[in-house]
Amino acid sequence: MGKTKWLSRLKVLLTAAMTMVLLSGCSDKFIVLDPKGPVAETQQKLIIISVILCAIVVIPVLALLAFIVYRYRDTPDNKSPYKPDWHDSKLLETIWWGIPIIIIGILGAYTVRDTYALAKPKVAADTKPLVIQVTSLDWKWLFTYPDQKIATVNYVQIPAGVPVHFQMTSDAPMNSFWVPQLGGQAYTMPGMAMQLWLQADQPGEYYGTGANFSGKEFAHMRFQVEAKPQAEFNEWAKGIASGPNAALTKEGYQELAKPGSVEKPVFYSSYPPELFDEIVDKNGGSYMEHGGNPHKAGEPEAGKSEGTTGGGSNHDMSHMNMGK
Amino acid sequence: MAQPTQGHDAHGHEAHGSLKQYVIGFLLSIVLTIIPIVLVMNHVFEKTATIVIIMVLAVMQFLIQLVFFMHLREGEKPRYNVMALILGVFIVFVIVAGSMWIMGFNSMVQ
Amino acid sequence: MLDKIKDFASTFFVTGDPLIYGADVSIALTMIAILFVLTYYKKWGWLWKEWLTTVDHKKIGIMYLISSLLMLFRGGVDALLMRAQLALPNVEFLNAEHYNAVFTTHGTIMILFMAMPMMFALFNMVVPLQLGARDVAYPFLNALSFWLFFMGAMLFNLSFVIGGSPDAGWLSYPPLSEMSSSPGVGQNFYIWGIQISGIGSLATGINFMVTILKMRAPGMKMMKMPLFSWSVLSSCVMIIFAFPILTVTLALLFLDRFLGAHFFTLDGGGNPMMYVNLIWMWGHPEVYIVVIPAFGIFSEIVSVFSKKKVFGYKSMVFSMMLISVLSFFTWVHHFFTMGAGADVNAFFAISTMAIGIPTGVKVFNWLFTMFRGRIQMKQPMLWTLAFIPCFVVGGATGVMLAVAPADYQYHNSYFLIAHFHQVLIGGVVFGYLAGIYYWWPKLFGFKLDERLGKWAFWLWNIGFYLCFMPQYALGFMGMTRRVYTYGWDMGWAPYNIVSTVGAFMMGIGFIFQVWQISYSIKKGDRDLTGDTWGGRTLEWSIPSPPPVYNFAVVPEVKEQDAWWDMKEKGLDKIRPDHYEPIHMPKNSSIPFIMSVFWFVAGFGFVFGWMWMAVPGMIGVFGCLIARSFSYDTDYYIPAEEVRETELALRGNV
Amino acid sequence: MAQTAAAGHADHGHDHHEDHEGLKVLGFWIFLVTDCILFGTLFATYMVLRTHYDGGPTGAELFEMPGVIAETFILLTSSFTSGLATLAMHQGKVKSLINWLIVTAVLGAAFIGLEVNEFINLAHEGATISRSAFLSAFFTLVGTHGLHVSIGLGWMVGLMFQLKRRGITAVTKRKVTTVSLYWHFLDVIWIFLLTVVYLMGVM
Ligand code: HEA
Ligand code: HEA
Ligand SMILES: [Cu+2]
Repeated sequence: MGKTKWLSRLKVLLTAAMTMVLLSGCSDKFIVLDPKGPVAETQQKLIIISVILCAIVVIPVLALLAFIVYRYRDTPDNKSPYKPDWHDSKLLETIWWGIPIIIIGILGAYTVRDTYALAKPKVAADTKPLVIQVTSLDWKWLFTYPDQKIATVNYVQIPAGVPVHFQMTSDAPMNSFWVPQLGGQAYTMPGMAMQLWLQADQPGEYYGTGANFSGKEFAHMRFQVEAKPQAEFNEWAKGIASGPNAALTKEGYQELAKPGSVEKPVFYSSYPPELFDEIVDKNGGSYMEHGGNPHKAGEPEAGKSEGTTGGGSNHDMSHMNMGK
Repeated sequence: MAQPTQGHDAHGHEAHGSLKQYVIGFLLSIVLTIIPIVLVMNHVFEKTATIVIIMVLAVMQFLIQLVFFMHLREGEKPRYNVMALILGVFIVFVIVAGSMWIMGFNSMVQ
Repeated sequence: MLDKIKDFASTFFVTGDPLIYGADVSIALTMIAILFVLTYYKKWGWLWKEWLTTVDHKKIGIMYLISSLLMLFRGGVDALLMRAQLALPNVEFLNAEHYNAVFTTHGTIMILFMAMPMMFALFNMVVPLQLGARDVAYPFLNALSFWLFFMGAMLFNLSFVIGGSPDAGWLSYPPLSEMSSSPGVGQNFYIWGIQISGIGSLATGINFMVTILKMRAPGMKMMKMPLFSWSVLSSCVMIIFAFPILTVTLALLFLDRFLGAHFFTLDGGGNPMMYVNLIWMWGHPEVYIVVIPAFGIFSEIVSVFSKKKVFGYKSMVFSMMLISVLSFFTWVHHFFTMGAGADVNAFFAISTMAIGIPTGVKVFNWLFTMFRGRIQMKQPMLWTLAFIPCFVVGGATGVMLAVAPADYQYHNSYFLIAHFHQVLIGGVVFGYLAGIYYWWPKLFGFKLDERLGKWAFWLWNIGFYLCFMPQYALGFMGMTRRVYTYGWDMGWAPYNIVSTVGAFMMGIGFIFQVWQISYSIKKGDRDLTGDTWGGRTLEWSIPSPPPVYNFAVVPEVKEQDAWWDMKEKGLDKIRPDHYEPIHMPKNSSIPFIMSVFWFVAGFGFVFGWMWMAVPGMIGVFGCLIARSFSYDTDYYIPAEEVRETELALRGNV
Repeated sequence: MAQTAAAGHADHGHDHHEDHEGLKVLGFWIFLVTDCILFGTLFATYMVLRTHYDGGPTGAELFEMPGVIAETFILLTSSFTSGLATLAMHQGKVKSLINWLIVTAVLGAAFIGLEVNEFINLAHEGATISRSAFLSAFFTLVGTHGLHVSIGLGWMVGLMFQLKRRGITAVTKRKVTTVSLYWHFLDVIWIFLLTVVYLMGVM
């Protein structure tokens, strides 16, 4: 009797929790749960899976707590059993070692699957991804487009429906590049060229921000991401290149790199093509494997065992890429 | 002050060691030092093999010192020092190997 | 000349903000007041003899407790300042620099100078008593540990008024914390404050480890040891393996700053990520170091206040030891997004989640300890009951963070902030508060007032959920941590204001606790039995507060709940027919003096003043030598004196 | 209850010291384990940064093996003589104990002398701690070991005075035991330094 009541209560609770999650997923303020690209979508699904799996144990635990505390409180007329020496049960212990193991097993499997899935870019063989280089500075974001030969600050435009390959570094304290609706963040680190693959499925404006504290004006390190249809994007890039915008020179870069924040987006009609590589190299990039193949980026390679004896011989270097 | 729980049976077999032990330990460690030096200076084997061999020899030498000089096997039971040491060496391994694994991706190969 | 002095003073003292001047004035006034009171009541000798030179673990515990409560206040004020600043968009209460300094000191103080010493307070107040020992293994070292912690904490706090606070986050990632981006002395304060107190923590780890392994009363096998002592052991295991890593990491950062080395710099081939890698090798075990003793406290309390033997003792022990070993295999989950590769992330994601398993086992065992028991809602139990849901939910969000690809979305967001406050406050703070309420009567001989305690309890709890639940939502809304302000555009405002209200409720809860303590000192229930709660372990078998030597006669242990067992067998009333002289360590001034030298040396290093640092270090070595050459370090309490003390305390012998 | 108390105090003084000194040796072992971790962390750092020359000199260019080999054998021998010192102690021979300690300390000082010399030569070649990440890691790792050895030297000297004054007692016995454990431990660390830093460096 009591058992079924218990279960039904649990069901109600579970559904309530689920609706809350789903509801919040629909609300547009909760941008992490409102994905606009394949990477963010995978991550959002994973978040929901993990919430459900955790809820499977957590909710019964909370219910059990409430039940036990109510039932066994110390009142004179409490008739429930009192067994002060009952302290051991093989069966019960097996159950509660077992259940978490199973849950963690399932969650772990999903995690590993998506970890590998997201390490590889989701690029169809025939599409050519757009490459954008990202440099975090004190306290602004510089974006350079090697193919379009233009540069922007605190603003990045991408073609919708096309995978974008961000190559990221920092010429200042580390930061982290985050566009929640397109996908999770990754660090920008001096001397390294990190890879991040994002894609916007639909045109739109997305919130982008620096996520890792980098000093005084860190709070102002936001940038706007705008996804436009390919044609419009091409148009825009051309317009920037041929428009009235100044060119970013090496001296101009030195000036830009000085600490300070930038209020409004800035556009440059061109930039020194080797700029990004120079920044990486200057800050220690020479210690990384050169010339990784971007299309293989993130593929786990064999040879991790060597990593433990040889100063990290050649495993996983493919993650890194010098942008060449 | 308070009575250490396992203090009382310790008197019989304290960690002493004998001259013979020390001499054997000394000779062994000299040999175990000379071998790697010779191997490396004369380029006897190729690189990876040499690294493996000299690391193994270093570990052996470590064990020799523990046994012959530091009398790890002697002393009262339970040997908490041995347990702590084993766990410690294990953690050292985790620190070194883990760092190399994690940082490996941004370290250049020689 | 005068100009020079002025120049110097304006860089030496922090200036330019009413907040700072206010702090200066209040610090100066407090100092003067303390000096005045001590002199007026002729208490200097008392202070020196009874406290500054003591090696008695109970007094050291009390000093730890007082300092950690002060630090909770300081860290809490920092928290409220932050919450005030974040309450609404575009508030200009704190500017960016101040805000950055405030969250840095908040995090550092709360973990290293609040949680750690409060934990050591409980170690000191309880472990020897629980084991049936007269003191810890190395009483002298114990005093030294305390004074090192204290001087380290003082050095760190000094940065608020002298030289400037560190402002690169509580773990000071380089290159932000390097000379190139933080040229001030703040980072040096950070390094030396933590370094000095860290040495103390390491020593405490060794000390309590040996105490637990070697000083148990006869008959107390390891598997009959109280669970709190087990939790201390497992915490100490982590301390001795984790703290050396911290020492090295900070030393390397200091070499970078001081000698121009290139471990973590932008240039010269340095690799900042290596710092991140190293600091988390310490940092992750650190959070378990502080939470495991809380688990031990809950285990004791749940059993006592359910009037029932603890459920699944063996798996409680096993799970704690498992957690302490596993905690060394999860550190990468703090930087999944640094690109170490899919293999690395997959491995560390799984190992992180795996910790949920033994932790879960503990939760179930607590639940089933209450099951078929009789639950008394006394203060310690209230906090324990509040802990369970809070920690379970916080732990579950931890498991969500451990899902590596999803962490790309949570990392550095308020979701993370909410996670760790939930485990730190729900687990650590609630745990230590429960422990303080529980053992307070043992140490001081009176109970803390229940009614004021209930107020504090509810304020803390409601405040907690109000403060941190909205932060999960803020995380999903893309709010990143460590931003000093934000705009109206993202819709964060309503959540933040609720959060701030919650924070202030916790602050009021804290005020109630201060009130509660001062009220109870005058009016609290005196406890004459020594066994306030109907305890189960040995500390309840002696009078409260315990005499210097703790146990007039060292008890013989037969069962896991030794005192409970004695009471059941009627052995508790039996008094020994005669007493023996008791061997005790003598007080020593060396720990205090040596720590002062450390302080001097640390201060010298902070400012790069070798004329100060070098003599400081010489003083430190001098103290070591003095200690090595002193052989007169102990004495005996005559049997007659023991008899008289017992007579006075127990009324019957 | 009463019975254990009696046992514990049967012969107060001696018994307690004995127990207590044993306790201190265990504590010292654990301290050595923490020191192991400390060196482990330095080794990890060295392993990660050992190729970060920043255009500066490499290990193969810098290391002078003859000096290093000499240091190695000196330290090995001193480890042996410190063992002989403890042996003499257990036979109750204060004189020979002190003498062996002197031999050990002299060897240790020679080691330090050679190391300081090496460092000075390196500095003259422009290879200082601030030259590159590799050199930072090198100097810190090797220097920390050297610092440990120097502290051990000071400790031994202090101990000799105490032995002269007090002879072999439970307390001095424990002190000799711990200092020689420390010394053997430093020898072990050096073996790994030799292997990982020098031998692998010149390969
Ligand atoms: C006392 C402190 C404490 C504790 C106990 C924990 C416990 C856990 N933490 Fe937390 N953590 C911190 C303090 C703590 N953490 C801090 C301070 C930070 C941030 C530091 C910073 O960046 O400044 C942090 C950050 C942090 C991160 C990094 C996130 C990021 O930076 O992006 C991660 C990721 O994996 C994580 C995971 C976990 C996990 C899995 C646990 C687990 O141990 C939790 C285990 C408990 C449970 C799971 C609940 C009970 C279990 C059951 C009822 C059984 C069944 C449950 C399941 C099967 C799900 N924590
Ligand atoms: C044990 C650790 C611990 C504890 C107990 C707390 C307690 C609290 N923390 Fe903290 N917190 C951390 C550890 C802890 N925190 C860490 C490690 C960080 C990361 C730092 C970093 O990013 O580097 C952090 C960061 C952090 C942030 C994020 C800042 C940011 O990223 O921008 C916030 C924001 O809300 C916050 C809030 C709070 C609040 C409201 C409390 C409350 O519980 C506080 C309760 C309040 C009191 C106890 C106050 C008592 C005082 C009074 C009553 C006096 C009132 C007088 C005046 C106002 C003058 N904390
Ligand atoms: Cu962690």
